[in-house]
Amino acid sequence: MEDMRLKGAIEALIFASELPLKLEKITELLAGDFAGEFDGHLDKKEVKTLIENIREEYEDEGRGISLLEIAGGYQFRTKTCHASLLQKLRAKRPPKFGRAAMEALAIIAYRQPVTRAEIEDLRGVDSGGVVRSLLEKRLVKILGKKEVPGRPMIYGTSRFFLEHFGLRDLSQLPSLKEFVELDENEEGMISPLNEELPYDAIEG
Amino acid sequence: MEDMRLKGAIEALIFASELPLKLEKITELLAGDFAGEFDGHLDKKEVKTLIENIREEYEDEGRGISLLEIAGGYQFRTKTCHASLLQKLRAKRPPKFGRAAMEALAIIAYRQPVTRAEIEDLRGVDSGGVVRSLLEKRLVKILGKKEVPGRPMIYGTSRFFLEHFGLRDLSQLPSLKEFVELDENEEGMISPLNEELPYDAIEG
Amino acid sequence: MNYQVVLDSFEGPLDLLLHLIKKHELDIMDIPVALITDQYLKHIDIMKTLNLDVAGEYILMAATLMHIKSKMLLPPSEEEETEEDGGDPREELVKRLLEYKKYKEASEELLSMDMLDRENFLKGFVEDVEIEDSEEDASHDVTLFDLMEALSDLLKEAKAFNPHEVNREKISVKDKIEIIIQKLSAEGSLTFRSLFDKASSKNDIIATFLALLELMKMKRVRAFQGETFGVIRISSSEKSLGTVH
Repeated sequence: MEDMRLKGAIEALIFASELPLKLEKITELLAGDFAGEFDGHLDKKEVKTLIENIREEYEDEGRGISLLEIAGGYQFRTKTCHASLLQKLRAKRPPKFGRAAMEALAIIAYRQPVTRAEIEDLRGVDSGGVVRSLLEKRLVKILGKKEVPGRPMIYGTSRFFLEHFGLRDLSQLPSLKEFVELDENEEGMISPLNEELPYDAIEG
Repeated sequence: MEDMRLKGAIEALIFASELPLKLEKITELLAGDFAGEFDGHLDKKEVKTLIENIREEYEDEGRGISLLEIAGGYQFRTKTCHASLLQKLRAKRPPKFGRAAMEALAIIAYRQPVTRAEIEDLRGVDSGGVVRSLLEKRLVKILGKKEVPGRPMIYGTSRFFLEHFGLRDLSQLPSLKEFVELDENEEGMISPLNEELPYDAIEG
Repeated sequence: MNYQVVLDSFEGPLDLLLHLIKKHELDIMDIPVALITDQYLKHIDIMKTLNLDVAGEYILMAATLMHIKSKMLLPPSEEEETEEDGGDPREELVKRLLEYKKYKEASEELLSMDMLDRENFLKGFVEDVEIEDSEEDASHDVTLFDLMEALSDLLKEAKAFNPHEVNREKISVKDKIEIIIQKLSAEGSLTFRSLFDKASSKNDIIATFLALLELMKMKRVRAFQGETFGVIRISSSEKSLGTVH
């Protein structure tokens, strides 16, 4: 069965990759390796279908791993239901975020590209320290400088941010809850952000 | 199904473990996590049966990974048949040792504990350089000093040696001739481990 | 020399206002400015008493609140012409608070998402076995505001107090740091109150409090509470590493 070998190859590739593996990369690697068999014509759609098959198989209750779409690629991760067990296995403790850092991170995530001054306006407090610590944790990166007097840095979230929070892309961020004055108990939803961010273009 | 959840938990543990995970350790972790359900009486045999189930499932042709018994524990590794594909994925190829180093490694593996003088006697050439490089690659470790005049170092293979060559224990070593040839078609196994990292620190 | 504690990553004035609104169960759309200004200034006073580095932002907000309060006292007819359609003087502040609240809540939501190495784990690879001096559990760390309120309760119970007579040179914060460490190493974790000896003077209370802040800043101790506005407990960061909830 050709499909079976292909499927196995896809699983092995995603498993062995250190970073989430993109569909294009998987297709390219497979087309090279199975060259004789496809005349170099391996369709991305075909590969995608096989990936979906694999993903479904891992959904089974008896499986402890799932195949996720993270930062535009595919990656195996353990299922959330086994978190406490795995925390016992791992010596390292999960990274901890202070509240101030998380506030700044949320503002950067939803309002990017954003300057430090804009973050400070929103938080009402100096945010140089927390922005620096987010940069150190690689959750945030400098996108460039704003073409205004003083040329301040502009910040955005990194690819690692997506990986850390298990997001396929920024559109998967939870919606911001907008306070609506008229309906007392109802909170309006606002689309998280303009999804046209040149995310990958910026990604170095 | 309790068994299903347990099976998933086992899969997640082996997947996430940094080193091959021993049956005892798996049982201990599970007994702790599923405490309420087993009254702390989780049988090693039961766990072993589930591991065997998982192993069989991965044998399927459509799977690219297999569950192996390595260095006395369990670990997932990509199947040998996908080796050439995976090497293309990896920017860093697995270390090539060269014939001299493989000879020295074979001598150490089969004759351990062994001194450098004994290696040099057998090979007929100075072997200080290759032994040092094997130590640096953590395939070989110092076992101690020999109680003879000059107190020379004695060497043996490391746990990482077993992992790198996918051996459960030293009794699985192939014949000497086969072993030296392993390096030539070393595509064999792609270890899921990042081989740059300090093993021995963890090995204790 | 005065003992100066700078807490750089603590919340700002907007957070303090939200804290007060929540605590007093106020309607954010109809804030009683007199009450909130009063409460806000009390907090600033405590911070000053503690010789905390009260950031300029806090002072600016205090001025803003007092400005709004004074405007609220004016009859609407005497409102200046420049104020378009005699709008609610609180409007600007409420807008800022709502905007800030939106992101604060978003940050809480982010924190509750599945995170790598917390809920989901990657294929194992060897990493440095180092235990970070941090942890996350069901309880949450208290804010500076919570601590200040607890302090203010303690001070109320102690004898009459004049901040200008506080002589910090006499009671060494360094000594208090030693005492707290000793208590914690004997007990593991303590309630906030049990850090303070009964019938201690106000100077003493303040010195202990400053010592606690200093230890928190050095990340040697952690203050947390099981629920919002619950009992504050202090534990040693070094000791609590093993526990996972």
